Amino acid sequence: KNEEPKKEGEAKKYKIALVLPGPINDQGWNATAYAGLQLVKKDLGIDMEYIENVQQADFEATLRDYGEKGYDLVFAHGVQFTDAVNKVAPQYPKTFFMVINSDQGKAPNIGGIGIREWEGGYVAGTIAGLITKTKKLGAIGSFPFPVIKGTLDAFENAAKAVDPSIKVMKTYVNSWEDIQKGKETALAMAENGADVLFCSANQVGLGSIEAAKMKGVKAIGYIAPQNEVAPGTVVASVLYKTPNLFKWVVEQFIAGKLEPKGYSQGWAEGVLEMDWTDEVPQEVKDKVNAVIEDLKAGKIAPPKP
Amino acid sequence: MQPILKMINITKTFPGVVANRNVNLEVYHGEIHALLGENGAGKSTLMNVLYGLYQADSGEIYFEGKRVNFESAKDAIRAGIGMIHQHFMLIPVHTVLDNIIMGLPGDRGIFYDRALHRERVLEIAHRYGLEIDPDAYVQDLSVGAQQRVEIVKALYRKAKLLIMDEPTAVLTPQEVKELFSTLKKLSQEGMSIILITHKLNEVLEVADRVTVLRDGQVIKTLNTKDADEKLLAQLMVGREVNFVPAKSPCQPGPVVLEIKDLVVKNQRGITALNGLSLTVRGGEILGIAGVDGNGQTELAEAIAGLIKPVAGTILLNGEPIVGKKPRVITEKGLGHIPEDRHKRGLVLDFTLSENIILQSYYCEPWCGKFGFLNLNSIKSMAQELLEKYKVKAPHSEVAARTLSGGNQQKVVVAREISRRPKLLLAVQPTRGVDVGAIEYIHEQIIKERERGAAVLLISTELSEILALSDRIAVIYKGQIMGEMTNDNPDINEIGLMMAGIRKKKEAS
Amino acid sequence: MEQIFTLGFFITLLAATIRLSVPILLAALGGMFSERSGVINIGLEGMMLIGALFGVIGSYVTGSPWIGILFAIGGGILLALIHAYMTVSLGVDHVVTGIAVNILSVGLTSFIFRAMFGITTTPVKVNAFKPLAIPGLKDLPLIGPILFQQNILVYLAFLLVPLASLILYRTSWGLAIRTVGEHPKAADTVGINVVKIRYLCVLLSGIFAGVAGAFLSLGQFNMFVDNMVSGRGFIAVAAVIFGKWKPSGILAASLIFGLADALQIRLQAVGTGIPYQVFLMLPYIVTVIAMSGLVGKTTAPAALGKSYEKN
Amino acid sequence: MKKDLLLINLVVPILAILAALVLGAILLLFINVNPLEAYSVLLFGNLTSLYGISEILVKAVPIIMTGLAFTFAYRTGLFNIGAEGQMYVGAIAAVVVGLKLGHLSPFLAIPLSLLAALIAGGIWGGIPGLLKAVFGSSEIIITIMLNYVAVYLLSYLVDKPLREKSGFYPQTDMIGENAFLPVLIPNTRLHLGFLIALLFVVLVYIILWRTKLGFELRAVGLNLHAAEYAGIDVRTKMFLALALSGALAGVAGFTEVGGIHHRLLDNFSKGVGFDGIAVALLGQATPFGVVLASLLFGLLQVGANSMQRSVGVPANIVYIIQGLIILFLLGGTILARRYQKKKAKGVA
Ligand SMILES: Nc1ncnc2c1ncn2[C@@H]1O[C@H](COP(=O)(O)OP(=O)(O)OP(=O)(O)O)[C@@H](O)[C@H]1O
Ligand SMILES: Nc1ncnc2c1ncn2[C@@H]1O[C@H](COP(=O)(O)OP(=O)(O)OP(=O)(O)O)[C@@H](O)[C@H]1O
Ligand SMILES: [Mg+2]
Ligand SMILES: [Mg+2]
Repeated sequence: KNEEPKKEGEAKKYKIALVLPGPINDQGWNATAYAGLQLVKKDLGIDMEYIENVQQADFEATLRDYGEKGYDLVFAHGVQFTDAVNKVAPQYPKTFFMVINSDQGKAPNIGGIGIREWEGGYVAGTIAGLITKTKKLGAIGSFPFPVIKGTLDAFENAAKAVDPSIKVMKTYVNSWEDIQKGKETALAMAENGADVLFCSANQVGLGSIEAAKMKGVKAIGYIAPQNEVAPGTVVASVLYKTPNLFKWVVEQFIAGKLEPKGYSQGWAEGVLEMDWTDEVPQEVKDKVNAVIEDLKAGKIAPPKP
Repeated sequence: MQPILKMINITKTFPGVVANRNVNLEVYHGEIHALLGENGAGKSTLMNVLYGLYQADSGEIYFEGKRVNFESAKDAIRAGIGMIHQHFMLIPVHTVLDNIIMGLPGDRGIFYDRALHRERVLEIAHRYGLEIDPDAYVQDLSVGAQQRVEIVKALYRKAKLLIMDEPTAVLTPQEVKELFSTLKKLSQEGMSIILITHKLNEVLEVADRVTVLRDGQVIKTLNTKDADEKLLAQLMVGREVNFVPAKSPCQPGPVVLEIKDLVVKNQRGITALNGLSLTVRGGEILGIAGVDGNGQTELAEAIAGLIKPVAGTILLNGEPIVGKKPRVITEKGLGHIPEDRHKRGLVLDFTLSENIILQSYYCEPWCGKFGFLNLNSIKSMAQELLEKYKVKAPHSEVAARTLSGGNQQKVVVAREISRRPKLLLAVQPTRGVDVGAIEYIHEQIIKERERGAAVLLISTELSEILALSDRIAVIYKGQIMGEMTNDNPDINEIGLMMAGIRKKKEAS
Repeated sequence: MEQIFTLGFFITLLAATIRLSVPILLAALGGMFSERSGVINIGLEGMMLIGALFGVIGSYVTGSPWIGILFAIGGGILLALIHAYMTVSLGVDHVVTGIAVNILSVGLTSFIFRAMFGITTTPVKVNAFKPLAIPGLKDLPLIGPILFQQNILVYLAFLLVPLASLILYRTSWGLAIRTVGEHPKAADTVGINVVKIRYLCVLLSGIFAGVAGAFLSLGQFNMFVDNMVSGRGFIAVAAVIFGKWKPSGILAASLIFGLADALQIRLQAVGTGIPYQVFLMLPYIVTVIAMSGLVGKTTAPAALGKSYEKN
Repeated sequence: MKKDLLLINLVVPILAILAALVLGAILLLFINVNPLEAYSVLLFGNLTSLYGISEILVKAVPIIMTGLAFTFAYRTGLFNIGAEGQMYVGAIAAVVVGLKLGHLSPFLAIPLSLLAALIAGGIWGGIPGLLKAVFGSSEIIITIMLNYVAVYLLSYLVDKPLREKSGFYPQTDMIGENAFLPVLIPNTRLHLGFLIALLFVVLVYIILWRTKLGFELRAVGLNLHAAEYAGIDVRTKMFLALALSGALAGVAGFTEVGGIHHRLLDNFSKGVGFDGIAVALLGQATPFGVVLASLLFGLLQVGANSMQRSVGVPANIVYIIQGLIILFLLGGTILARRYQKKKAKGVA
């Protein structure tokens, strides 16, 4: 069993750490986690520690170090930490390890929590399907990791649900940071007829938005609020409220309610949110909102792996 | 008359070596002043100091009456000093014109007016009879032509004082004559010339005065009309010199090396050997005379298997060796003192013992069954050899780089001779080593002959050929121009053959 | 599949080739000067990265991308000075120095960026270069709107090729550079200041690489992101050798890299069923093949990588 | 003379590291971090516990191997910039063997996967070697290019044919437990790979300085023309040197997957190939020097993580300090030599 909850007044004594696989200014995955850390500090008054840019070879050592120092809760920010956590956690029963994006937990002290990213991709695909004129869409991913692939597949499924004749070009760039490659890939898609672009690859996405701007086609922002990156080009952003997710976990933990199982959150839990611009007509918004309601109600199936 | 140059009390040291010690030198307008001295006497160093390439530790230099302090060659050039270095300072991949104008400021801003330069270069070349092609690439030129480029390069910079560091080492006697007449013409026009050489006869022939250096110090400055070869040699070396080593009469044995109609192309595809034939017998020394660049390098490399001939045969003890790998040829009994000890003969950063086993490292007892080196026996053998061949070195485990040129050469000679070769191929065996070492190396070569080995001696130093050979052949443009025995040979005829002029056919 | 190889496809392919080759071309031209003078510069990657950042900082502070370029040049010079001091003045191995410069630059850019802009989830945007249409040419049918509406740095990069040729082969500087790279001692004897020339050439490579970096951050984008150069500096090093240390060869090499990259992106986007990694490998495999069969042996400047100690 | 060696080998490195740290300290002060605190963690934090020390060694293992790889080629006068790629293909081969034969006895499974890594790395290094020998192509370019090819090859393999059975993450399944490199000290990650790396250090030393092959390789590296004159087949030796160099780098892949990850992942151990170049040159291209320099790198990299964790120093400062240490070490050595020369001259 977990530790008993401490008294309210002692809440600030919790030692919580965040282990990040990349730099905190990657404008994406790691940056949102860092924002979560700040939110926890602001709303809960808890100082979380973090370590960024941890290489695969150092996962185990890093987690072990926190266990050794008696941390209460350690966030491992990415499913790639699963192996390392499984190895380390049994030796440090007093520490609860939370793997982000994992859907599995293991008693007594491993939990997983993920955003159902495919739900984000699905909504983006719905929007794209509704506003495309050429019936061609472009979707760019970083690596064919399950989450990314699922997101791209959901994007395609959603667009086809709007209109089965829609074609989706999917491409992986093998990078989180090669912004020029993102741009060129998006340009190639636009030149090949795509008129709405979507990208799930951190900084690379900025490249695809730039390309959309150049080609006068539309883009859908993803994860961060990107409507302002290119007004008129980015018609809407699917926001990740990842910070909320961290806050939720920490709250659950303090309340002693955090269980060693897999949690997943999406539209229903308010971790995903829409950020519209005026570029999108109300009728489209209505249709998309209906899809979001379906997702919340669990009426739409995730893409097959 | 006021001297154009006065160097006063120049001292220049390198770590561990005093290259120049309180040297005084005066050169007058229109004078040809020879600088004479053994290897390592400090001649090049003194000139490099004058030319601004080295900074003297102490001393003063006055040029045209003014105290000067050249911080770089640029200053010296600007003041009117030109220098032609012992090793040519030309860029092989540049054209002649580029080699001449490099370092000059642009004509319009940073741009060169090449047409104008070309014209001026040709004009100077014609005026002094220095035939050059401005558009040729230096890598395609003969050594003599390269030297003409060097001279034009200096003249083009309006030099008033021209330094020439051993300019004749690479020329035919005829080319030397031409060069000297050019120099005389220049001096008559008021140019001052400092001429560095080891060759006493040249000093007497062309110079007005001569300064002799020994161990970094000036021994004497004298007028050439007051000097003769014997005196100069004595001043230079500090003792009487034995010009000709003693050797017993020749007793030739069976043919060891036979070369027939050998054709070799060099790296750039130019024919370097053009149907060359020769034979060498056991117990004799065949000397190949000739001006550098007439195929000597290619001949040696072809025998050693380092380049593959296009046609012809080479028989070593009756066995064909064309197309065989260097190792195979070495094992068949070739000992090879290569032309350039730094390029081929030594791995400068290897220890002396590693250099000594360079040709035999893979053999028993140096190398055991499983490819492991037997360091102890290598070391003791090396130590022994160094002592036997009087190599001046602290011990066998120092890098070859730390030895003087002469001692480096002794290491090469020791290695090749100690393998008791059937054919000793000695190419420029004493190039750039001092008199003591020369005497020693010559002795060793003669010893090999006496042991019964065949010796093929390739040298551009005619005096060396004359001193050692039993027979002399002259190489010119990749062919043997003629052959003669070495009893009272006609030096003039050899000189003509070196220049490509054939008088009589076949001697033997 | 068959409908993709249309005229339009080739024109857009060409345009993408140009954009992708520009940063490589710029950096490689700089690298060429450095190597022609005898100094190996494997630190181009780091110099580009710092150029990308400093360009953004310059534009951020002053609002002018042109001043951004000046900053980028300054950043490139900063790292180049380190490289020059180590290699030319001290004679340290050129390759390690270059690697150290790269490591240093990764840390330095990230540090400076965070210190200046903090940690954000959306990028800091600055004024960047706008496409510049060339009057007349831009109205050419088909190709006009695509080829002649690039930003000014693109035109500049291509103009630098003949300019570099001119400098290298027609001027006193160029002759001095080539002489120093072939035979520093000979250069010394004709009064060429070897140290000065090498410093200048290394600095020149810093300047070019800085501009190449700014081309990414200010020409292609209006922002800096960590590690945005993503290996293009190493490709530039390869382009110098591939291009046989000649401006025209480097132009060709850069275009080949650009083309291979543009092509793989397009083929991937079309969706062929071939694993996408195969396309990503394409530019590199092309180089290996070209280097072995077609280009074959290249002769580097004779004194490349060798330090020169005067006395 | 002894004193001079001491200056170059001990005093200079210490001063160089100090100088780099002082510059880094300025940056630390700038972001309100106490440099003394940060540095005590960076340099000594991990030396106080067995676990910390073992982590340093663990970190050093692949760097030692890539450092040896660079050294080996460098001694033959060649620049192998491709250790990164060779390491990846070595890892691929080791994992394939580990997957297929991981159920065999460890005495078979481990040597076989080591062998596979050696061969695969050898092939990857042999390609530039062959091209160099046949066409004279620049090994620098070819090895750089093959790094990228290896990265994408690895990415493809874990994406498609070797993807784990669940098909979830782009990684392979765990290799058989018998192919795991045994842990040397309980409760640490220090694995057999460390001893294997040390074995290769000795092996490389012996090959280079005690065997005929090493004699030949070094002769080629120091003077190609003299080597040719000595009857050494220069081209074959160049090929061999790059192939063996690649094989050594392949071992780095083997130790990483066998000792740490136990499976193949995209982009594992990024940058180790380049670390290898730096340690080789810092270690003056001697096997023993490589070990020392790798330990320094291991200490810095593990210390950097600790420093981040306990003092909150961002990772980028570590890069800066690492870059500065390399520059100061190399530059400092030369300045010290010059100083000695000047002194010697003063005496003469
Ligand atoms: N760069 C140097 N470093 C150290 N010692 C040097 C250097 N150059 C010359 N020396 C030494 O200084 C002394 C004088 O050399 P220098 O080259 O001036 O002789 P030289 O009279 O020109 O001989 P040679 O006839 O062989 O050309 C020699 O002992 C030589 O080894
Ligand atoms: N004692 C020394 N210490 C350091 N370097 C030296 C020393 N003696 C000679 N050298 C360097 O080694 C080189 C070879 O020396 P040396 O002149 O004896 O050989 P060499 O074959 O006659 O050369 P060259 O053909 O230039 O006359 C010279 O260029 C000189 O710079
Ligand atoms: Mg001399
Ligand atoms: Mg000499």
